[in-house]
Amino acid sequence: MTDTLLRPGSGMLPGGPGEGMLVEVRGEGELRTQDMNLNIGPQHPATHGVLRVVIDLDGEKIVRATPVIGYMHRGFEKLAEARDYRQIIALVNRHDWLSAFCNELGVALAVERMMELEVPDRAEWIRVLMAEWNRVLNHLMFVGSFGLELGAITPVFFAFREREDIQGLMESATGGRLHFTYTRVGGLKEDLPRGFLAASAKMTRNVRVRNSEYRDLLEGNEIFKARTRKVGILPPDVALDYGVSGPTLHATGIAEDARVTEPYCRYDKVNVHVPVGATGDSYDRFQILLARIDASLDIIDQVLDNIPPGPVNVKLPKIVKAPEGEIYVRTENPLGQGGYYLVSDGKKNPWRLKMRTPSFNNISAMSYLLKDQLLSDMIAILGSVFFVVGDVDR
Amino acid sequence: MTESLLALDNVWLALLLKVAAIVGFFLVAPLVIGYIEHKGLAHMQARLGPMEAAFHGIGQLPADGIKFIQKEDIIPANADKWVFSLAPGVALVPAMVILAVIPLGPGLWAEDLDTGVFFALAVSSVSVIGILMAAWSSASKYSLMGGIRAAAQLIAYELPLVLGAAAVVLQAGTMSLVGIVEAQNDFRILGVVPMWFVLPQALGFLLFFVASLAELSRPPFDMPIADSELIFGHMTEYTGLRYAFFMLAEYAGIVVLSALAVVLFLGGWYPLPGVGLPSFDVLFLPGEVVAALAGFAVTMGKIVALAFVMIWFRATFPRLREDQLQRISWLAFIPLAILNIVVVAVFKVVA
Amino acid sequence: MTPEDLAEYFRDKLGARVTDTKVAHGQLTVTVDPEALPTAARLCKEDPALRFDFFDWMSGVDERDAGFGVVTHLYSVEHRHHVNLRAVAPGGRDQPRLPSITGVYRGANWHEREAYDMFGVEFDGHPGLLPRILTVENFEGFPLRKEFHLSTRDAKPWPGAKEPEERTSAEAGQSVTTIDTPAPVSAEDKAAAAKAKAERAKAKAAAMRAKKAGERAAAELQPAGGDHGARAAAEPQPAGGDDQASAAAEGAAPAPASDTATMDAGGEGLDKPPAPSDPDLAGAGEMPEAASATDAPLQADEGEAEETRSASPAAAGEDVPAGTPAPDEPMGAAEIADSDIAKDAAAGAVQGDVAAGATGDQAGEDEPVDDLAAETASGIGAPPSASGTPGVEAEGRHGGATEQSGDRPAAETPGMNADPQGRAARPADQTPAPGADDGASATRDSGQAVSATMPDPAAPDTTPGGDASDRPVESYPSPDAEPLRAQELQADDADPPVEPTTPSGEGERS
Amino acid sequence: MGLNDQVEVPRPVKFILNWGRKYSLWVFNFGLACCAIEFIATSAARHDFIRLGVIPFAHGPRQADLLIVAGTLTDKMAPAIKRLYDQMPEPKYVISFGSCSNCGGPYWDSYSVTKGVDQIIPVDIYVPGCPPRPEALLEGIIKLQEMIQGESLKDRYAAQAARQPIVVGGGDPTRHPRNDPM
Amino acid sequence: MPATLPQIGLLKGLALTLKTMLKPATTAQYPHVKPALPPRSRGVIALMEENCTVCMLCARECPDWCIYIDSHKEVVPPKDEGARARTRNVLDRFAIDFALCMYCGICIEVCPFDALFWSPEFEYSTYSIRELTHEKEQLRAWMDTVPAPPELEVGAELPKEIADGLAAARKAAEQASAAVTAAADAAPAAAKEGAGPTATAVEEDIHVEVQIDQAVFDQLIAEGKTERVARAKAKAAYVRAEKARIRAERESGQ
Repeated sequence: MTDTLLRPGSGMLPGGPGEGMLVEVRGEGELRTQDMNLNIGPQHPATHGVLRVVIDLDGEKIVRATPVIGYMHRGFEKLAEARDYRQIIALVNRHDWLSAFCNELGVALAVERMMELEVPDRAEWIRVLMAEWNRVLNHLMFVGSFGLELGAITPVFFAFREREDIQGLMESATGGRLHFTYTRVGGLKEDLPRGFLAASAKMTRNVRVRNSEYRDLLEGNEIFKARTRKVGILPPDVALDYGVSGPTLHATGIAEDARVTEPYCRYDKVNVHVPVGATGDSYDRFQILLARIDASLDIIDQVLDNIPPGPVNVKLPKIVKAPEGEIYVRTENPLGQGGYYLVSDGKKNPWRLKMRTPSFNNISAMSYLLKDQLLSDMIAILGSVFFVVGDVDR
Repeated sequence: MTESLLALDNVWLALLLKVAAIVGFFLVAPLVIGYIEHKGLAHMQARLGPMEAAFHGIGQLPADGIKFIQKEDIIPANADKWVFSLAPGVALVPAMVILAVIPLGPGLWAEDLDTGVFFALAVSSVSVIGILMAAWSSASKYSLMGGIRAAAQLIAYELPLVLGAAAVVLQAGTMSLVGIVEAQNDFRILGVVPMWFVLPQALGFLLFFVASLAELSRPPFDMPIADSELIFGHMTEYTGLRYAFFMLAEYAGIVVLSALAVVLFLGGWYPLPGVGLPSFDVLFLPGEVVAALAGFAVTMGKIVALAFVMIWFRATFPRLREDQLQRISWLAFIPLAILNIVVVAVFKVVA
Repeated sequence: MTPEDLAEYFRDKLGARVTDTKVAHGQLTVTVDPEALPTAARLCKEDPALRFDFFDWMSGVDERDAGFGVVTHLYSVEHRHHVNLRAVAPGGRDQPRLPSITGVYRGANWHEREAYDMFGVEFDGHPGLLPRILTVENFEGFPLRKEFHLSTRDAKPWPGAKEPEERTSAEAGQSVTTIDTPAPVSAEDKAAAAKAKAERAKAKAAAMRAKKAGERAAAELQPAGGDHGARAAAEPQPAGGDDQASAAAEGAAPAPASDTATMDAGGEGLDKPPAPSDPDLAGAGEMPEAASATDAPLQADEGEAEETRSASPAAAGEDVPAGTPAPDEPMGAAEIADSDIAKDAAAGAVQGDVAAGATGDQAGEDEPVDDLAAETASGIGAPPSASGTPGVEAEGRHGGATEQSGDRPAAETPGMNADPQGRAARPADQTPAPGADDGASATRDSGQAVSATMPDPAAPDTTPGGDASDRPVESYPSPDAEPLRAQELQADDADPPVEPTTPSGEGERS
Repeated sequence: MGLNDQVEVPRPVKFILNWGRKYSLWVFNFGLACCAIEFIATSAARHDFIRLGVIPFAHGPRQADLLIVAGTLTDKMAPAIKRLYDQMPEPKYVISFGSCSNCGGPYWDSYSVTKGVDQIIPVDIYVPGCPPRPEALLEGIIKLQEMIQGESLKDRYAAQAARQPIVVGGGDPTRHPRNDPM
Repeated sequence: MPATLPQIGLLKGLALTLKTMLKPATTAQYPHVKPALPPRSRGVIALMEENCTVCMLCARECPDWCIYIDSHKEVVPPKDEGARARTRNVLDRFAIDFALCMYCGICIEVCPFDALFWSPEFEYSTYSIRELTHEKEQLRAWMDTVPAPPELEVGAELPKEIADGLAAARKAAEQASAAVTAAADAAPAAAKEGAGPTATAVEEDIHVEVQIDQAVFDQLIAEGKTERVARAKAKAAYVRAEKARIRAERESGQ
């Protein structure tokens, strides 16, 4: 196979489209088919933001797919080196914009463990509550966007109807709808407003009912099953090799979840159910998504029963300085395993803060997943590996 | 056979009146369907749809029209200019031409051809050429791929459409659409129960309806157009008035194919199987005109009902992959359509 | 296995190749020497006792003068234990090289490309480090290295450094005893420092201009097409010499930040935490007794401040207000700017030579065209990256994208046309509001200039919108994508040339 | 090129034309970052900007006339937005939604973020916030619609004529034998 | 049959969309119906100018450097003749560039004098970016849209000010009852107690004239500290020494 650059006029149709394209001429017989080099993105029509995939097509089959990232790279790690810890917390939740609270939580945990700070009990429980609500918000968004990818436009409206209610609840406590900036090193910014716990209890019931609606609309739908069954199968060993985590890893059958293996905050006092798939195809990933919403709602109900009274943050010196040394903290973000590798030299801002984001590894596995798939299957696969581009590019 | 109301003695005046009626209906009906689509889709998604344009969004589609007139008219430089400019016309005209044949009420039709069904289906396949012209001339990879997919799909679903109509012609014994409506009126199942063709040929109706969905590239068969990897299929490069023509062609297609389905299967202008239209004088209107208006209202009601089902499908179903699409058509619909013809033929002979 | 016996296990398996093991916060960090990294990785993956099958992440760490270290984190799903494999790349700070472990873990591919992109650590045996994974294709410099500088932070004078001005009695309209600071000496050395800085700025400007003139001769003329580059340059009314002050501030500010000497010496200066609540700026004074600040805010005694409830700063030890951009200057850059000496020094340097190549300026501009500041800024301090790092654009210049020397001739930024009436909102005059504090405008202005002229990366035919398919598509990603030639950037015919005709399409444009 | 850029259109015709453009703003979803989620929330059930005539189904820039830049515009993405803006047919409006697209917002000092989308394309409305509420976007759209209603067509066409056609690629005729420039 | 025949899944989906269509829509028509925003909603930052003592903490803590403050010093004539004239910081300009602001609320949190508040106001989009830099007049105008903070959840610890206030009131009550039994001198102490804001009540009330402790100043300059910091430390040392001396006298005096 040689890469030949088609001279003008020698293309499939003289002067028409396809002329002058670099193609790999294959097939010796008289039916010489030419691969087409196609570009999806960087403005991806689906809701994923700015991922660009360069595909070589042989007719409708993808010969080679290379995701090109960096279109949302904002240089967080460099900015973190010029900011103190409270400002980092304010900035870090803008990267995986669908799981803002879990990002903040990671940074706060890293600094607290380095300073060996003892966070009040009530703050830990409220952190678990907010993290789980954030997980439900994240998964609802992906239920909607996966349907939209495949052409069903209604689930995204139902998903956003629930998201609006939950965001109203979170806004009453933190003031923000998407970026909460509610965690602080040593606890939380302030306590919950009155009536928050009661509203949470009512909200979990209402979301659980609506969750069954999505099962009717999408999960049970034969066309949806036809589009997603046996599409984009990811074997477990390849998933581990690429460092894939979150629903995509659980679909392959491995129940690796930081809340269970290394519980942080009060996850050890709550039983966490990690749903696991069988074949690792797109349909499993979607089913796991719905199951994780139910699991999170169960956790919220358990937390609501035993939030202790007490203070919500620790009195800290004016400038928070992490002591010398380095630490790596793992948290289970909604999209996968998020982590913070903090190297501090004792000053108020970190020497190096590496943000391990789940989407970066999940998307690096994409070239393996998309090989030899149909073009329209690529959309189903891209939609089923749940990722946020800000998380990929940092 | 009743004579068309518009058949006046002066040929030119009649011609002018017919053309005016067809173009008038052709421009207004798609706007009504478009508005229903906006509002229906909105309420199915728990929202309100256009509200601010003018009293509950009535003015939304006229506003779109006015805006499209003012849009800059871009022709891509590498495009083949003439083919690019003519494509919307070729896609739009067939829908208008079919209206000439479709009876919308007793006496309300332009031309009662003997080979009505044959003419309608033949003309409806011309729109494929329009789509191919648009796809090829836009000089963009995406429109090319979209166009080829659309062509494959339209050809695949032409057959179930024709075979479904063939069963009706077999049953009614005539190809003239007016004749078919009349036949449905005096059709009795087993000689006693008055019924339209929709019940005995339910399978045929279903195939015809789903095939017309695919013909218009409406969800769940909208793979060639609204696909997240094909941007907008063959219409990607079109802007301004040309794009408005394509949109009009789509909604007009809905009106025309629903009207065809109504005439073939749902008893045209008859309100209920076996029940005629009121033909007494009202105020200053003679009997036939009142009957014609009532018939028109009934037909429009049925057309809107069918269009609503199409919108309902759009709100609920995801897209089929095009290989599944083709498999359904060739391996499922065409055999079923042939089976339907056989059954109808047997009944025709026996009953 | 606990971290301790994991360390033991590594020591006896790898022997001398393990230089040291450290356990902190319950996590093991094994430092191996660079050549042994692939073998260590293979050991971790295949050894049944370890079974590190989950490749978590790999990233670089700036190890000051030891060069750059690379930390790889591995996790075993089965045994649930972690390890940090650390290796310091030989080759110091200019040629760090490490063997690649993509052979062992496929996930390492992208992480190594990111380490290269951020730190410049080359990995031998990696399938394709280029094109750069995160930053723009022809981004110069490696962002996470400590000497790479966030130049917006220098361009914009830090609003926190502002001091309440000492007004003379006439201005304040009240009996104000001009409080002369006890140490009169500081005024002189402040002026001296400012003068030195202005000299340095002038010298650098001269050098830069020579280089730019050479470059401009090489690059062919900007295309004739496209309307006049500069946006209508409505000048802001200089609010009380603010512009001049900020121009000087910028003129003054980048100079100190630029010469790396001060960079390393003033260690504190490196990290520019903007938010030290620094002792002597707080106006709290002793809270308990005096209702209001007993004396000028400058003389806050933090001794008393310790136990006060409010925020008066605790850290007495805080020495230089690290936030102010100029690391060793006692006063914030803004203050230098306020002092008259620096102002005319900087202005002088700027006014002297109106850069010949300043294009697109309307004649009638009253302000001196300080194109030079743009050149000096882009020349010094931040590497002249074609990226978004905003070369310092002297305040008050036309905000829109002008031709940047040496860069791809700016694709004409639409909106040049002062759309007089209907869409006055078009940012015809983007320059800051009159009197808008120099800070705000400087960011937007300084932020604006360079980033507008985007190098068009290797012809990505961004869909949708239908890229004309007949455009020569470079095979992408090609490992040896050499930096883009100027004309290739210009002949960006990926987008089908557009022939707009009048809206209702009556008649082609002749 | 006709008189429409010299003579002011008579008042009733101008009103109808403006009214048409005002209530039919086909929006091209240029969602980049977190603000894109608030943009989708605005198009979703609770806020539903289709009520105002803003239709989110415009698939490509060719059919769009309102470009809402929602999120952080990085330098790698800037040429893409410039091309998409050029591809939009002429009566087009731009809303800059959120601090990142206003002027860089939280990433004001980043080395890879364009400090404000108004350096690349002209912006009509700036909606502050990080991310702004969906109602803030609705208020921005209403402000834009007021502006459109009061717009004078003569100036619009004059401005359009003044700007030379954006012939990207230098319009070199040899590139394409069949394409004979007029 | 190769393709999936329409089974129950498709029909259930249709039933659901029809059901939703018949139910009332959940849309809140914004321009006519204003949203009900919770009190903590972060819309815009309002400034209570009277509280601001230009301590510049907010401008320094802001990650985006988007708060611009100009101020000057004024001398306040002494109230009663014996006392000293005080100089006071007067705010000339307090502008927040809302195009740059990231709405993180650090400035509000860090303000020691509670001069900055969150207001849920969100309707201030503009035609040009320069209008997004709002001056202190507008920020002051937004003050009246600031709602009262919500009550805290049951079991939450009360905020410090309220807790101290309650504790102070309780202590004042005890002392008042003690005063009834003991001599009259207890009363003035209680009164001062109540008046003192929340600072930990300092028993003795020492007023010290602040000067520079020259010895410490020179020593610090030698160490290479900048002159301003050295001045500040020297004054602190002087005040500490002065207070210790006065306290020593008081003990020895009583």
